[in-house]
Amino acid sequence: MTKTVTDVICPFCGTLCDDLEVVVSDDGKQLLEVYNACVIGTEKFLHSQAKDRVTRPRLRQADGTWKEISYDEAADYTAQMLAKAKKPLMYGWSSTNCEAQSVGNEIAEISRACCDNTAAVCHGTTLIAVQDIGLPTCTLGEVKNRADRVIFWGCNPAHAHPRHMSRYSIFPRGFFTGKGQMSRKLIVIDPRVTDTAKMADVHLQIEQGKDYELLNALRVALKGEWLPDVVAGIPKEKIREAADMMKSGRFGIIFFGMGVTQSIGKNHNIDEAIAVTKDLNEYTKFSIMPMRGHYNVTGSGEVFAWQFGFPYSVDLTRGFARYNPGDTSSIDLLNRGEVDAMFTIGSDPGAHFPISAVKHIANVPSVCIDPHLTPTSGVSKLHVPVAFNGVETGGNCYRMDNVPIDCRKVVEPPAGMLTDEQFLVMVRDRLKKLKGAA
Amino acid sequence: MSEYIIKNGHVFDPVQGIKGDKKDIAIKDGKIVDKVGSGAKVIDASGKTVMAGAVEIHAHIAGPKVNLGRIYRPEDKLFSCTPTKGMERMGGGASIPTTFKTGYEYAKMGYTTAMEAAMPPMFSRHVHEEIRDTPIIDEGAFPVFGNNWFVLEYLKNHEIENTAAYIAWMLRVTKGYAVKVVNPGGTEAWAWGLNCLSVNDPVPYFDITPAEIVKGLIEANEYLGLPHSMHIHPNNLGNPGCYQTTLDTLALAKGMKANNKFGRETVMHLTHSQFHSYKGTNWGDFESGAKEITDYVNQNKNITIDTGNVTLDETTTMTADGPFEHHLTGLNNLKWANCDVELETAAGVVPYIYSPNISVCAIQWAIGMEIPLMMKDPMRCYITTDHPNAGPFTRYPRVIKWLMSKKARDTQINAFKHKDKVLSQTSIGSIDKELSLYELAQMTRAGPARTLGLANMCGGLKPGMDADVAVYNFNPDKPVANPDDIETAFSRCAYTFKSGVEVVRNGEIVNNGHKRTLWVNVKVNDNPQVMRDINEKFIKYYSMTQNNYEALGHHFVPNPYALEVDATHV
Amino acid sequence: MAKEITVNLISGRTIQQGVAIEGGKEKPLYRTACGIIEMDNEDLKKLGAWKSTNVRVTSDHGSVIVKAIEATQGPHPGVAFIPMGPWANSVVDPNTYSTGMPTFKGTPVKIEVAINEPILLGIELVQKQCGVKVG
Amino acid sequence: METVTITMKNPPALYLEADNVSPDAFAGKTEAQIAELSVHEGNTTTTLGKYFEVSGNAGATAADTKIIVKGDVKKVKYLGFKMSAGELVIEGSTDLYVGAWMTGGKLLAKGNVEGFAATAMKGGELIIEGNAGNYLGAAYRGDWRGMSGGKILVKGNAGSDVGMYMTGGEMVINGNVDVHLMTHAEGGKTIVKGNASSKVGGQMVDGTIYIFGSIDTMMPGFKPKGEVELEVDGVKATFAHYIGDMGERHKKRKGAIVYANLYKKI
Repeated sequence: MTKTVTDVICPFCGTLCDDLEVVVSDDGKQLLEVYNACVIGTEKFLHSQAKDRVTRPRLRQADGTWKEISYDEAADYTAQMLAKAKKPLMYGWSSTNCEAQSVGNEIAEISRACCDNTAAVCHGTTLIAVQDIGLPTCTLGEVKNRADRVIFWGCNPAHAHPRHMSRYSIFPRGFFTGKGQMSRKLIVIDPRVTDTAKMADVHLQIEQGKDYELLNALRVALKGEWLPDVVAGIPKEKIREAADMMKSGRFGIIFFGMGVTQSIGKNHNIDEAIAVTKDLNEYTKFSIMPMRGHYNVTGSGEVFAWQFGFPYSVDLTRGFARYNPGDTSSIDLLNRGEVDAMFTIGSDPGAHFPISAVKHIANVPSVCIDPHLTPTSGVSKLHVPVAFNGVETGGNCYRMDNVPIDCRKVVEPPAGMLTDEQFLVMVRDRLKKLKGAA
Repeated sequence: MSEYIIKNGHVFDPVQGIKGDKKDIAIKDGKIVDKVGSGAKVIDASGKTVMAGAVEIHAHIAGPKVNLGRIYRPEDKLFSCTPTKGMERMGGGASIPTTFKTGYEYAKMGYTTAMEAAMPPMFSRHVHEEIRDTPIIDEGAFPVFGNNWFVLEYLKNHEIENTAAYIAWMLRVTKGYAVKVVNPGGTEAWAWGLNCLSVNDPVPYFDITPAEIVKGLIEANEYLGLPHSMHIHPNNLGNPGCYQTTLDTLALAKGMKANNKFGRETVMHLTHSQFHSYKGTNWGDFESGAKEITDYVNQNKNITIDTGNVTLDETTTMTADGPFEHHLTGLNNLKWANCDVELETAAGVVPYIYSPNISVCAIQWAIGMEIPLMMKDPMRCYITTDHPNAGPFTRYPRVIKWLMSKKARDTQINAFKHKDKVLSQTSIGSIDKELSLYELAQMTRAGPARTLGLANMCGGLKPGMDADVAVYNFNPDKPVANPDDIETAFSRCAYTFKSGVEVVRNGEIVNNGHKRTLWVNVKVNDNPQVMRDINEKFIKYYSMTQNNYEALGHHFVPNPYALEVDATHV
Repeated sequence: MAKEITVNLISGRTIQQGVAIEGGKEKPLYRTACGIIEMDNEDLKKLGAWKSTNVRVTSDHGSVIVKAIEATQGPHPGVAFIPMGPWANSVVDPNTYSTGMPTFKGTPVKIEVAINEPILLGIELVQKQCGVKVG
Repeated sequence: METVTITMKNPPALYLEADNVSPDAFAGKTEAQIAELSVHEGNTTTTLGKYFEVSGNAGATAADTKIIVKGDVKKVKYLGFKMSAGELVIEGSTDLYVGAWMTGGKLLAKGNVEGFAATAMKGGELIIEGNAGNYLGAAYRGDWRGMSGGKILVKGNAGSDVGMYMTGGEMVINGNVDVHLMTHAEGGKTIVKGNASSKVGGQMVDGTIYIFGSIDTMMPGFKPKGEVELEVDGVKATFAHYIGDMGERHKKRKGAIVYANLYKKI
């Protein structure tokens, strides 16, 4: 006998699909089938069942081998590392739930650490831009129900957010968009002819690194002012055509991704894209939304913000919260050699930071909490495997449009394995004793 | 639980009609009692003022737009973050404090209950996560209904019973407290970049007017018998001449009677009335409409209001009135955030500097002063700053100073760059009234508690009520040498008790209390049509499933307190 | 025929990368998905490389061996693409311009044919560059 | 004027935050009292004297106090933080936030300085003889009030985001600047004697930029307005004149729209 769990939330990307169905064995110990998920989400659920999973903490020995240790020993090691460090960096948080993030923030507060999430290498520059100029946005259902102009700028949902287009942005038939895809004009801006661009009504194959200029040209075109003949490799006629197409819609949305956040211009690219959106609201209704990557990077930003006041790159070393990317941001902290201990959870900086930053991680005391084997666990002194959040434990998460959705537990973790939150509580309680905190 | 006796304080309690008499207040098992044993801990309140814990009826302190404000305003925290200290977690934020700071600041000023004034239903889980992390104070949150598609569709056909059943469902799944209405119809229009500026403007597509929405929601509210009345932010906020729209809105309550078991006598609460009391046709001839608004409210006893006092600070405006925030960013060119929420509502956020050197800001300040001073019944007018819209709630002590001291008001008026304009466009110069401590207790305790349907629980010091008590270092027997002493006294309590727990001593947090989430659990008769409608909307138009919508469980509401309403008899 | 060519490197997600990171970064599938460089046909011709040739990619910031394949989302002459992961991050520009964000997209790189050089597994690649002693 | 010399003796293992090294914090203090001022290395708080040798007493006020910083201070942040008067001389290169939030006085950095120097500067004079980092004279994150007064001279190059949200004051950079110059500025003046990278003057509302060298890529929002003869910082030359950012909002003055001006030497 099997049972089917419905309304399951997919813990992969910021699309946070919540309509999955998962078939599990009657005893709830085995996960058998996954329905409705994309190929990546399916893999995430199924991989939890891998027979070769590491299920106990392991400490790197002098000869380079791993030694299995207990969770108690691992929590002792972690607490002591944090207690000793003058400037520990607690990084990650985007692939765990808000409950764990909250305990993590207590730990960071007690140890007076720097804490940061994966926005650092994803949409951190978006957050800087939002701080500079604001953000006219909406929930994804608004896009589904109303949008007749959809722009993907420097993002490729066909690969990175596979169900985004069918659930929200291109294909769905909503309240005022009964003809689905036929109700919408699609514009894609990307230096490559991406699989998303192939579906577009208009594809502007922009010269890489010139997003700021092209966005500026769009603003100029909206105002009907003078333009140079070619901007960012795009003739001015095409720019004016795109501007008119945007203006003529009743409800438009710009989705953007790492094509703009990580290219030169960075926060300013988004700043200008938001300015375009703001300008368009003089003519019609327009919104803009970052295509957030990790399924709960948004949640981490929310929890940081209501507890410390800032969404990422928070420095608590002076005993109170400070924030200034460039100074308090992970990559800068590592590249500048500012930190003396590294705590990683729910992310893989080893794979996703430039190698210069990873080298610094390898040089300091380090703990990696992750269900997987990763490049980060590969360079850390202690690896603590934990249950898969969203599969083997539930917990609240925030979708890319900031909508909170409580994840579901669908299957039991392997016997004796702890969740992120459980392990963090052990660390917190030990740290409190070490630091004599209230 | 400990027993306490607060001795020899000057007690101000409108619930019992006590006007500054020296009286002992006894606390046992979390409640005010007649007597305690000899072992009770004695709190010496001689020479001090004792009141019930204050009740905040309208503030934006938890949820998505508040946090968006925190996220996008790092400069609001520059050089103002505070370290971990004893019981206190780190804090920060001037106009949008972190959740921990929010709880501590309220408690330190003697507030023990607060209402989050606008909860987007789809984000209720977020609102509750923040409420959970706001220590000490009891909190409830008002889901917004005035632009909700179900409400628009039901009320277009005047289906009160269906609207009521839907409200009951929504309060349950969002763990909500009351029916909030913001710019009725206008925010739905804003989804297309439009607005409804009068009560008769049609809502695009839905073929209904703001007036029909407001009347229908009052009827549904009273059909259910909810603890709080319908709580409204009317159309046309903040524009010169808007007082007429406000009067039109207030007139919609004409003839409506309260129906509930909570002791509430009113059917409409007009919030941040200062923003809705503007005469004139533009910012040049802008003038006060406080007299027109308060005259109407004074005469119509089924209406309550709160003030929305401008505190003359740099702050952050945030409201579910999406089109207003878009209008505002066009005026001050500061950063604009907006979020439209599918089928339900929207919200906008814009920083704002209320400069004493700008005549409009100074006139707004004066209107905020006029309203409470012109209201004849302090039980129907409550002090708010519409935090953080007109100023941060941490400025309540300063607002109290201005209201209690004409001298303090005159000092402020004289400091305005455009003093003459303030005096010509408002009547503040001719108002001599100074609020008494008893009136203050009415406006901040007994009054809001009654209107929220909490009269039996808080806002007073009658035996049997929750032991929420504030003791201020303010001696009513002594003349006030300097009005600033008022501000100092109300900034930091000598003691605050929340549900019988001593949470503040000498202005410092000594206990994080047992914070509760207040919500309203309404039983209604089965309504298959509404349930089917809800089901259908989730399948077709929402971007999440119905089964993931409810705020459920310990993580969101660890310590719930439900006010039970039985509406099955109707 | 050039011995080496210079292109503008960008990195980013692919669906294969997504599947591989969930399938296990210690597995060869991760290398298959991300230890590659997608090049425009024109650029492959300029370099004189066949599809599926191992190449060395070098920037001011490092060097890495990956397999050159034909662009799946082209044409994009002058632009090359390595899926996000340790291979790309061995060469990307770490300059954040004080924004916290490295320049993951838009690093000038030199590409040379390196038929006989092995492409390392993901974890192995990072450990080796960091000098981590592995037992 | 009294002079206090502090010399780095025990450089920090990590980085040191020395926001107390300013004429304002030193004013009225003796040598011994100055050595007792707090400094921070990560989450530890100790005294200035643990790292620096202090010699000399401060003047009674900030205006009467001159500080000379010697030794290796490459890993020291916040020198001259919030200074309002007096003088500060840094003999070598130093790290972030030099003269940040300064309102007056004179700050001379003889070496290079890293990012966020003169953040939200309101007044005074900052001279950097070496190179300046990113965000020179810019606003703090989220704030729309960058450098509003005072003077900055950089003898070397400056980084990216120079003068972001600048509203007043004047900057001269003898060398080159990296991307994003005077983004979002609403006033003030910047003179670049060398070359500018791309994205110059983006989203600029008001203010003036002079570039003596080249500009990698002009912003499309800057519209050519012909040529003008100008004398800039003592140099007479012909400049190409552009107004912009045409995509951005602009104020009106006496009924006419006011644009930002960009002059590029021909």
